[in-house]
Amino acid sequence: MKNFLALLAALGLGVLIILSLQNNTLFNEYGEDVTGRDSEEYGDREYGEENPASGPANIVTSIVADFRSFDTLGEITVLFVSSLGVALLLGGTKQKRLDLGFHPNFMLRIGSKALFGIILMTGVYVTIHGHLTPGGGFPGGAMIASSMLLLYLADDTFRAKIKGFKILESVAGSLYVLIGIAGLFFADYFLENFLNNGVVGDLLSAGIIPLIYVLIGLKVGSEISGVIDNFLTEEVV
Amino acid sequence: MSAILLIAVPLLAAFISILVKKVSPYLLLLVSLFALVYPFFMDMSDVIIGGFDSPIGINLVVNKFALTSLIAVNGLFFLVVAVNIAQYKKLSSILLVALAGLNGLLLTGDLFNLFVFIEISGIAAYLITTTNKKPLQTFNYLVAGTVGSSLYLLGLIILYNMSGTLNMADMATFVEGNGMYTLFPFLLMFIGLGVEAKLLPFNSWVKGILGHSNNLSGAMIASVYATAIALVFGKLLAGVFQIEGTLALIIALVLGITILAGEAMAYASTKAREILLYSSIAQAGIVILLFTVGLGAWATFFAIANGVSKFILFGVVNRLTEEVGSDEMDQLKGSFVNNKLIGVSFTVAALSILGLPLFFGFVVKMNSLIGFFEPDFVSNLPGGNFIFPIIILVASVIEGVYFVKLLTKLWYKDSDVKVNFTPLFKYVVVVLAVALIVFGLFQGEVEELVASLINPGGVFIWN
Amino acid sequence: MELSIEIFILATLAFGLMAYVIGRLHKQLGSIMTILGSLTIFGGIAYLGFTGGLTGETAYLTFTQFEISEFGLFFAIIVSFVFAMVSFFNPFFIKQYKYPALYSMLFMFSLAGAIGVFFSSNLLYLFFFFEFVVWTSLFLIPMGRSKKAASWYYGFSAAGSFMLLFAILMIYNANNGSFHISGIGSVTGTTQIIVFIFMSGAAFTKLGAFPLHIWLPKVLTNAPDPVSAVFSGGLEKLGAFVALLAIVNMGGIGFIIPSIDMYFGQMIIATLGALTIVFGTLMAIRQDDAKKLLAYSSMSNGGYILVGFSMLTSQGVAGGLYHIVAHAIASTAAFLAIAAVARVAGTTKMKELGGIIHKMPVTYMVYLIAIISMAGIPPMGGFISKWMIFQAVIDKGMIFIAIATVFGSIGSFLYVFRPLAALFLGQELPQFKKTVKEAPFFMLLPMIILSLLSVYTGVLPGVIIDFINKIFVDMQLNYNIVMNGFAIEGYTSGIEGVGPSLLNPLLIACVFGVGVFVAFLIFIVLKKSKKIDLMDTYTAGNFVYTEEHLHYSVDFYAPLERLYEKYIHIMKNFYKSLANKVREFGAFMKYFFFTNKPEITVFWIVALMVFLLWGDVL
Amino acid sequence: MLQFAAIILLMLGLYGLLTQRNVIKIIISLNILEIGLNLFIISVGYFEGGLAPIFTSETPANPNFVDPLPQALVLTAIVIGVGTTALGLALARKIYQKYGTLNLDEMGEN
Repeated sequence: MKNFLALLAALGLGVLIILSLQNNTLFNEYGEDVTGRDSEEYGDREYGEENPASGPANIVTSIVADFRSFDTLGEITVLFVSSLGVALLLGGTKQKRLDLGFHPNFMLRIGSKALFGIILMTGVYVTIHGHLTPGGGFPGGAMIASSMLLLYLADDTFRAKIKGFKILESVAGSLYVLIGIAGLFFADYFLENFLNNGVVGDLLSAGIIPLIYVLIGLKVGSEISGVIDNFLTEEVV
Repeated sequence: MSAILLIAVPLLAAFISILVKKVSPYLLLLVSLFALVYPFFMDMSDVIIGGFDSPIGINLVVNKFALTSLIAVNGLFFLVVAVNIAQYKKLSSILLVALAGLNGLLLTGDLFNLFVFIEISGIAAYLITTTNKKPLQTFNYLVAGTVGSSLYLLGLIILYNMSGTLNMADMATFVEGNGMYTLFPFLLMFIGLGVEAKLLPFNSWVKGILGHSNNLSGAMIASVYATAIALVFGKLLAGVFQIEGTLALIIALVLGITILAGEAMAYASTKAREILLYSSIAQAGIVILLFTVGLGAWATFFAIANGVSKFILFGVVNRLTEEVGSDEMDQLKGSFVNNKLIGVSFTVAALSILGLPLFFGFVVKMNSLIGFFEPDFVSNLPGGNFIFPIIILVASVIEGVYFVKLLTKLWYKDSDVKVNFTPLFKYVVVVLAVALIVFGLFQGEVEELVASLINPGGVFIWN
Repeated sequence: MELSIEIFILATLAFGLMAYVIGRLHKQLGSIMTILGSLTIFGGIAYLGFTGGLTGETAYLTFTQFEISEFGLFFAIIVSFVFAMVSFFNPFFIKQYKYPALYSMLFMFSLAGAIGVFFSSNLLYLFFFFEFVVWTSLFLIPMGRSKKAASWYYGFSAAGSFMLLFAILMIYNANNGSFHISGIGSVTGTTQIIVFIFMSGAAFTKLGAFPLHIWLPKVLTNAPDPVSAVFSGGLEKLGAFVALLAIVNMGGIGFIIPSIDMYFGQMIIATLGALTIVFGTLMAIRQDDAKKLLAYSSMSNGGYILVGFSMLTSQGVAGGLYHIVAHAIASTAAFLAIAAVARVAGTTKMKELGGIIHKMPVTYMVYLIAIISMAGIPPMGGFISKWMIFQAVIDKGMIFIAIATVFGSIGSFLYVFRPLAALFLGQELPQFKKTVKEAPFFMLLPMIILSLLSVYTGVLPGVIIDFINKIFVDMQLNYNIVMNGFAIEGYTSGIEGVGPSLLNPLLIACVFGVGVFVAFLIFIVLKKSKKIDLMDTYTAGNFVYTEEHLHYSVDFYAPLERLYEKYIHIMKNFYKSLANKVREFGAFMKYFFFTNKPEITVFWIVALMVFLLWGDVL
Repeated sequence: MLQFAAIILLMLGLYGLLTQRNVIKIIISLNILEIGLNLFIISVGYFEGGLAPIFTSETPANPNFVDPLPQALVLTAIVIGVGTTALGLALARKIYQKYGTLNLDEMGEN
């Protein structure tokens, strides 16, 4: 009964929202183009152009890591603080692996290690090419972390060196902020792209953006790996 | 000097602090002191980030309102941290992030950026409340908070679809002509923020969090966070939202019920912490109400006065609870007989909340009420001119009765409760109580300060 | 010599702080500071007030404005006098308090607040001082017997002062943003009605008038004994002050009721005043606690003030003002007398007391004079004021109000006699034979002064009547009371012209004095009674062993009480159930919103959005 | 249509939050809600016939890109969602340690 009422309420609300949005003349279901929106200006360059206002060929990247880079800084902070929180909640002084209840055979161990390398490399590739192709630091970092997850799942004795992750996380984050502050001092604004933008479409272009994306990739990778480690270990009682 | 450092420095410190655990508490103290002092040296301007002008990039708005809020929130934050950090060293990094998040909330001029900072400070808040050792309550808080911020984001995206901008100032100009169509997204955003700001139907998390709070989490959530969220709410209500028609009706309803029910619930409680938490629900309602009807400047000071008082109240009660082992009023009775200094400060804070003369609360409450009766004042809410003052006054009466009950119990009963307060805590509490009195005495100066915040129309100077 | 009133306020505050500092070092010295302080303040205000040397200029408290008005002066002198008299008791009671130094400080602070109220010409700061008095006196109360009285006091006081605030803000709104006190008279229309209702509400709460009286008996019973005297004689008069502002300025409100030629507003106030008299009297009759009894008598006397004011004629308003003086003096004296008894006997329950007169004859005399004045019997001050009020009511032809006032007077005979009989007279109880002795000189002094003043105001009303005339002029009222030698000759009111001759108190006093003398002679000459021991009796052939059943006060007015026993708690129950309703509402909301389930929030969000969109879409 | 599908997903999340009593299921509901939200955000930026907002050598002269801003926003929203989920799961583990169950009804008065 309660479930039914809840269903009714949720459905009713959904229908009402849809109706109200349809009635709303200002709300466009699909627009014609970006005219009239702020994002009009984001795509203001051409392929192969030299030294444009913002460098990346991938416009989304130019928003994430350049125009609205501040959001991204906040975003990695969210991830940072939640990984800290997970460590605070689950971590302890002495940790041991969670017993998964199976022992991997030789094939699984070796195979997963081989796969680990491939996934890691893909992650690194995606990260480095973030300003040219779909992808970037976040998916790249997640891929790096997933390669870690693979090792954790495939091998019941594996434990990564958490300390190393921590250093990586900290250094990457600090560098991000420092790059921002460097922008404040070397140029005029925080997080300003003070390097040469190069040619749209080149690997070595877009100034600090690839740099930031690599840092993000490292940070996201190490943070998610840390979270995974925390979930797959338990405190020694 | 650029306002951005208020966010960047705590973040940098947070990233570094996980490597140097030993010194991180000192780092935290240092940075929060920096954040307290820094606003005094800031210029009023729009701060551009990344070198892109405001609708394209993100900007920080530094106006008088932001400065006032920053000084108040960072000041409270510093005191809370200074008093408690010895006990909660593990949380240093998280508190640093929280500081960055709060400063970001108060400074940002971009609606989506605001969402990011809500999440940062929100997640930091969830983690601060895990020190209560009540994971289920924290989980409730997390669910409520996440749903709230999701609603905020949904509303924001619908607005973006209509207006094509995320910048607060641009949004405000867009909204001005299209009040009718923005009703629904505003409601979504209002509810989303309402969850954090403890407005009534959306605040079931409060009891679990503050009802079991400790020294750190109680003061942090009830004082620092409450002040910050209220001020952010005010920023949106005064600068972006257009309240009229059905939305105004609903908001009026929600606020009225929040205030009265909050006081009634506090009246019905017998536990000291519950009394305080329900009272802070009502106070939050009053602050948002003042912002909504258009008395922003005094609402700002209302929020600040309330934050200072709640710092003292929650700090003292939590310490007492820790020692006595229960926060039932009858168990705590007579606690102040042996702690007169703390008791006097507690009384000052309580009387200030009640709005009795000589204390800051009086100046604030009185001027807010006068605001309702200014001859040229027109409320944004239906019946705002006369009904809401009555609601506030009725609420004050109920509030007075239970606070007086609490105070007489704590002062006049005989008991042998002996609680040791750390000297630092004593100093801080006394200094804050003295500040409440000083601000209460020099109301002319306070009024000038407030007058500099408003223009004749009663809305903030936005730049 | 000229002095600004703010000097007095600041000096009072300074005395309070000094009393605190000294009180921390030595309890009694601190309380002696309160004597010095309040005497200085009273002396200064009275002297400068009569010589016209008070000014309202502000040099330090520049945020507010003061104006020296005759009625402010009137109240300030009375209240500071009451404080000065009561302060003599402080050194003897200071040891009983939990926080002696704080007591001395708050005692002075509430005096400062009261003076501020009377002289503020800025309504907002009038409220400021009003609230200041509330919270300073608030913390005096729980030093007495019960801690609960404080929250009752605060609840009602806050309700009262917030009503005042609302009225003030309405005035502010109507007068284009001016807080000047003259604005009270210039509001019109609906605003005027609202202002009138709320201001009267404030006056009623402070005065403890029906139906907002519940706090008064609780506080007066449970507060420390000197504080009860302060409340009854002094702070309660703040209510009278507000009543004066509200009723006399705006009493002519609403439509005119043709049959009695009075405004509706007047009618309501008069009726409620009469109810206050009746209710207070009925409640006083059945009390066993002497303080509680006096508390209800205080309440009923407040009713007289209201009835007097509501008449809006020369004698009515003058009677009300006179009653303020008379009652302040008498009730302070009565409370002090009871306090003196309580100090040595340790209780104020009549059941447990008796025969105190043998040890405390002077206190007995003081109490006797005080109750004679309160009951309105010549030759005391209460007689003159009650007489004037009574005549004013009769003049207006308000028969029911007149009956109520007469009933109140007769009721006073009944109840004030009871402590006299039960507490002072009768058999001397064995347990008090050794412990009880007459109060020390410094406690007797203020009591004797008060008694003498009671007689003085009852015999020679000239000074006060002159003062009242000055108030009429000052408030621009068209009233006048004409004095001819020692007699109150008549009055002029705008329409009525010179009325009939009123009364000659000196003559009455002389006649009364002769009567008393004759009675005394008879008593001396024909004295045939002898002293016997309490247990020297028997009933139904048996000796009596339980003293209690022989006590005067047990079921003193039992037959009378039985008549209305069932109805006495109506108002109290109303407020109790109101408080319970609030609590239930709170508990209900708590259950509804705070059951610790994560889905509650979501549910409300969904519900609210459906609610909004329902109206929006369909 | 896409937007309405997203809203249905959102409502599904709300329905889950209303009815589920298991901590993990509540987190899943929260995730569904967030996915619905993310979908909605993306849909706001979509134009019929719009191109992916990446400059390549084959991009025409005046390209009609879809709105890139919502895509950037959604990236942020997703990461934030991940953070919250991680925290929620960690809390769930804590809750399990404390109460020995994940069902809210079986936890007693808490």
